Amino acid sequence: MNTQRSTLIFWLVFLGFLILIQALIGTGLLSNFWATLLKIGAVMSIVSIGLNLIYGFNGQFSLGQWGFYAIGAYTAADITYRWTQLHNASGLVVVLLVVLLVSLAFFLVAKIVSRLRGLDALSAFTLYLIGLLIAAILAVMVGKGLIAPITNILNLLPAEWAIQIVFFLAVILGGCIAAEISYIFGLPVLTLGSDYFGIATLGFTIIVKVLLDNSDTLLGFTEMKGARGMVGIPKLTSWIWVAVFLIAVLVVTRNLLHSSHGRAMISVREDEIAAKAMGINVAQQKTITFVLGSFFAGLAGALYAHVNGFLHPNTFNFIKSFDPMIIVVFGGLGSVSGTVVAAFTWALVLEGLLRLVLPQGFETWRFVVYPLLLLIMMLLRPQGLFGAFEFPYLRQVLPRPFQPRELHQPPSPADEPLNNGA
Amino acid sequence: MTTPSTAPTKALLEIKGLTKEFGGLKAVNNFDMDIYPGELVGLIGPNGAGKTTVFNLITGIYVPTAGVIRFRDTKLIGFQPHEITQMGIARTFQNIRLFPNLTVLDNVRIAYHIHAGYGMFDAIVHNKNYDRHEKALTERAQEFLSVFNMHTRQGEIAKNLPYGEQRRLEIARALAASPQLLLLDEPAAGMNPKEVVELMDLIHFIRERFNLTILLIEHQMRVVMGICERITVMDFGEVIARGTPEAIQNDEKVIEAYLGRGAAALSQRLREKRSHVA
Amino acid sequence: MENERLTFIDRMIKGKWIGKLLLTVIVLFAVWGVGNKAIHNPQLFIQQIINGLQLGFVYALIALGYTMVYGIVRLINFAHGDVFMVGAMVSYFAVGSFHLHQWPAAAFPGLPNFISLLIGTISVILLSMAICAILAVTIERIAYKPLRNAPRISALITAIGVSFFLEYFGALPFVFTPNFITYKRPYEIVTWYIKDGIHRLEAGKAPPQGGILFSNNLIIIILVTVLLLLSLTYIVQKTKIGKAMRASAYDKPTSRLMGINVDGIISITFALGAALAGAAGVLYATAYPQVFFWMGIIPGLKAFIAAVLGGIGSIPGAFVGALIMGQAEVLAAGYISTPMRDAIAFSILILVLLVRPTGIYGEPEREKA
Amino acid sequence: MLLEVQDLNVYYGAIHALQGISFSINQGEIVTLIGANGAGKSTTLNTISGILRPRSGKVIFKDRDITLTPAEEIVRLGICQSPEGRKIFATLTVMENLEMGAFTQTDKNEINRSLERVFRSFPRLKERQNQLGGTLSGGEQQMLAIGRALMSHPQLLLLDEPSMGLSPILVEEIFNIIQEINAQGTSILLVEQNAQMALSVAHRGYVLETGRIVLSGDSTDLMNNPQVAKAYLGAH
Repeated sequence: MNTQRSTLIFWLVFLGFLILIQALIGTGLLSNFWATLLKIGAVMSIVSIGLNLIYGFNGQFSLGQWGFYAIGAYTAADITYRWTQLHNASGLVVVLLVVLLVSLAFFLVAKIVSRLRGLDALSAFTLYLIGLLIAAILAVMVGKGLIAPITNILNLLPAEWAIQIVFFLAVILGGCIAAEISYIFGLPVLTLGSDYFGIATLGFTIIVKVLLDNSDTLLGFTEMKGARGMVGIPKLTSWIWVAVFLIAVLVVTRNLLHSSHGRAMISVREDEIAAKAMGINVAQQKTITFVLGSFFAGLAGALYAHVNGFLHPNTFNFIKSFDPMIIVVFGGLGSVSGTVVAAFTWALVLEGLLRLVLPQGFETWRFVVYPLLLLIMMLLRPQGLFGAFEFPYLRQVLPRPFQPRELHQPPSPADEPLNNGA
Repeated sequence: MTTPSTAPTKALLEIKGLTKEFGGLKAVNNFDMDIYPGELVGLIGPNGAGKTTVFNLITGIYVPTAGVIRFRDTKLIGFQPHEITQMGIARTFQNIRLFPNLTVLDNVRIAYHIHAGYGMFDAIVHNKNYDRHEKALTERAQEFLSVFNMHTRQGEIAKNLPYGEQRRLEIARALAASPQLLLLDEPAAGMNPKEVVELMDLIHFIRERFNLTILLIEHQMRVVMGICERITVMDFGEVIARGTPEAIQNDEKVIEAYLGRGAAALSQRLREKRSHVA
Repeated sequence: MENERLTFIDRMIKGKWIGKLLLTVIVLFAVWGVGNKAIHNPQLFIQQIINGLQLGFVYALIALGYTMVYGIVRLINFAHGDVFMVGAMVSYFAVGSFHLHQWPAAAFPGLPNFISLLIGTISVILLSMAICAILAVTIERIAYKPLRNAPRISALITAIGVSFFLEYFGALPFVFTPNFITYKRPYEIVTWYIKDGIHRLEAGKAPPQGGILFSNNLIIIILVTVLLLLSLTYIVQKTKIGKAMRASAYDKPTSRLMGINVDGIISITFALGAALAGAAGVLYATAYPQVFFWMGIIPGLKAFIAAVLGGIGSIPGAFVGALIMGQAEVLAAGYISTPMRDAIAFSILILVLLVRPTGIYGEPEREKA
Repeated sequence: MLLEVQDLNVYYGAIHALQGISFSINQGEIVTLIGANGAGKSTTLNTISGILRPRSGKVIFKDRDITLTPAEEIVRLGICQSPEGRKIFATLTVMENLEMGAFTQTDKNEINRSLERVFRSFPRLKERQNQLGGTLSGGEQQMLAIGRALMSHPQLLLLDEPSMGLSPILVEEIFNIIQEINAQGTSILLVEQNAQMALSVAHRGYVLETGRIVLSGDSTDLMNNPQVAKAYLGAH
């Protein structure tokens, strides 16, 4: 079948692309400006694929993606900041423990909740919240004792290695924290109807932004410096790293969508009531998708934090939270290929070309031109650039047609039209 | 043919005192019904009598205000719709509810999801376990489609199918969830007499082949009277009569509330009246 | 109704009391936090309520536009907040550059000062309303109407685009400039204080300790809002156009079959909503005298939350939601935490949605076909 | 001739829904279109009403080409449709629903006269005039739908599936009323699944199959046509 070949071609194209860009960066042919934009494009691809899963494939209109992106960014930045600036693994250890213990707590609460029939979402939420709080406090307490030994172990490694390991773990943990928060937030909120869900998630993004504005005072993370912006984050996000994460996200998404779980996810978008009638646990499907999408957002945020080495709460303003939504719609709802292309186009055109094309003194026109482009795009192609089109590897291949081994006796519709009677 | 209503077997589905209120309005009031294994039971009544609400209560879409529904000795109340489907009750909808943008094959494969046999992790890494089960699942779905003579249309998008085939696919999809009890909500709606005859054949066919018990809501008397063994008539959320088709056709209460004088006699009368006018 | 397999713990859980307990704790905590301080300083508390009222009434005017447009085309019109900004800007130019508010005094010199100012101010408000209405109809025709049969999200994205456009176009140096502009009111502010009766506060004097302040602004805002709200309710409930609006909101193809020009009705809805936002722009600018190109975003967002809180699509809902929002914001800022007030506003929204998933005046569970 | 439809072609995207349909309605007639689901009956009505635009062909009403006339203008000219599935404005009262039917009418007295006429035909609507449309029963909704269409005082009334979802006894009542309306001088184009009922009240009929007219004629002839009897009347 063609699947094998398209898989091969996909990987070859990807590797070629990866090496080509890396070579261009390495030789200095690609300026730092454009290299950064490519990284941003890849980061936006990851966030937007996450959102496409939630909105395009699962049908849940979420504006919360940017909040989870912010959570991932600040979590990972804090971990690497503490490692490079404070020279200890406190961030890593505590976050790791929080992730593990909270997962355990969620697992235990889920066990209890599954036994209690007729529990409403809000009560379940409360139980999870209690579990989360206990686990988090426990994690911080236990974590204190583990900071020194783990720091020592990591220091045994060569410094470049250690920092890359910390970075990798920080990115994954950024994703995990975002996923865990999305799980507990999604629990009550996912029961809301479509537009109300969108508004509640928009609220989430705003709440996160406000908390980040006050991260040094209210939350007590002085290194995040609240509304002044966090500086001193190591610039660890290389082109190779983003490309590897992007491809991992792509493959996971593709494999998931081509499975029974993916179909169940899509059936929820198509018709919730029919999906329930087919025995699909709609609430569970929504939660899984929401958590996975938010995990991707967290990953992307973590990568973004280490692109410029600087984070500011204004980056996570709710106005910007429409960006992934615009990318997803622009690329085509339910098209992973479209999302990736749209994300890179968005980064390169909006941040790159428009800056260069507009003459001196007209930089402020960038955001006058952008909405006009958006408007024209929507008027010309409301279904998005790609519609539901996918590149070969990402496309689902129809199985070989069925060859009846024996003849059944189905009630065959006798098609004899009335035409002859005219 | 068996006469299950007199057989001493235990009821497959047992409904007692079922009541559902919407903002003080009783859509279903003190509804009782027993369905025995292998039966084909009809539920009829004027629009808004609460028939579809009964379906929604059985399948867990609504939670009843009062009453008990027992399926194979399990109380269904408090269970989620998907859990009820997994217990063995499947349904179709009055206005066809396919997954419109998915292929015919995927529509059926989604019904097999509960028996997929592999987890999220297997799906994400596409391991051996995934390969094996996904292949088996697909083959089963394809074979199943062939039973309904639809295997040649596996790649077509469901919403592009002609109306009759959409109905057939919806019934096929419901059966793919391997139910013991099938609830059909106005399957003949919008069909012409020829299609209705085909549908009746199809219902007979699936009933034999899948060893089903069927509860049917229908407006077309020909279908109900033609294939049902027992009929329950509802009006204003309450049962006004139950019995064999013959008994129902002659029940004074039913004639008054629902059937009227009979279509043939009426049409004759209207014709006379028209010639009078003209 | 009870499940047979219920254990003792299950039965405890069945009451859904855990979730309610959480809500109760949160509400009690808030009431305690506010109430404690309110008892210690009741004057301040009443002052806050008055301030919240002023804010809430302005929000109500904006929220009505969101709710009406959503009701008829199911579109969250993100550009609505920027229409509000344009309304404020128009009145700024009308008052600052063209002295529109002085025309009655110039035309009829004999008129008493109060009357001529009243007519002048009303003219300014009417001008803003008219220009906003025209702007909104233009936007609707260009950006939303062509997408009426496209997926809903397309129109939403366009709305975001329009919002960006209005903001950044406004920020251009020859339009509204990217700066904060001090707003000149068409009338002088007169402040009264309540302490042993109502007294007028002399200009330049500090209010006495423990006095509760209110200004003619508050009265104007409440009067104008109530007047506009009543007219709107009359239009929607009693006139043929209003009934056609409700019919179109419910079912557009059938409305067309009845001979209703649905496109026209939609335009009228946009115009009405925008006119209210225009009036709100003037009132907001007189209350908080500073205008700038971003000013529509936050009030727009708050009004939008208010509309959702009240049950989007419902006119009384928008009004009630806005009053709640105004109070919540002022009380949160005054008693809980100023920087967190946006977060608190949204937390309230989310909590309300969890209890009433379609807002306060939203439709409860209806029978599905 | 009151209405003439000439060689109408309508597409939904790539789907050719009406493939060259021609038929006519004379003053005072009841004409019925029968056919299976998806044959194009509602599409025909919606094209006449101006909701759908044909790719080619003409609709001529009282010697005037109304093919491209907007829907609201067509109502003003004297064609009104009572749509499939009744489509009552559930959030408006019965009275307001009727007022919407008279949206194109400007003469207050004329509206009041129409209202009286509707209440005479459907006394039950008068009893419920202040109730919300959505709280009516199925039969009452159908009456309201027809009454609402009559409020515009049409010369041609288009009825889409008036018997849908009604109990046999109500179907009888509705068809009686349809005949009465016709007797008062309104021409009717009736689309029905229930071919037997439709042919029994109609003067003439057309049989639609997958977007084409395959048979036409006097309703008695159609009823006696063995093919029609087999496919649509359920004779064995």
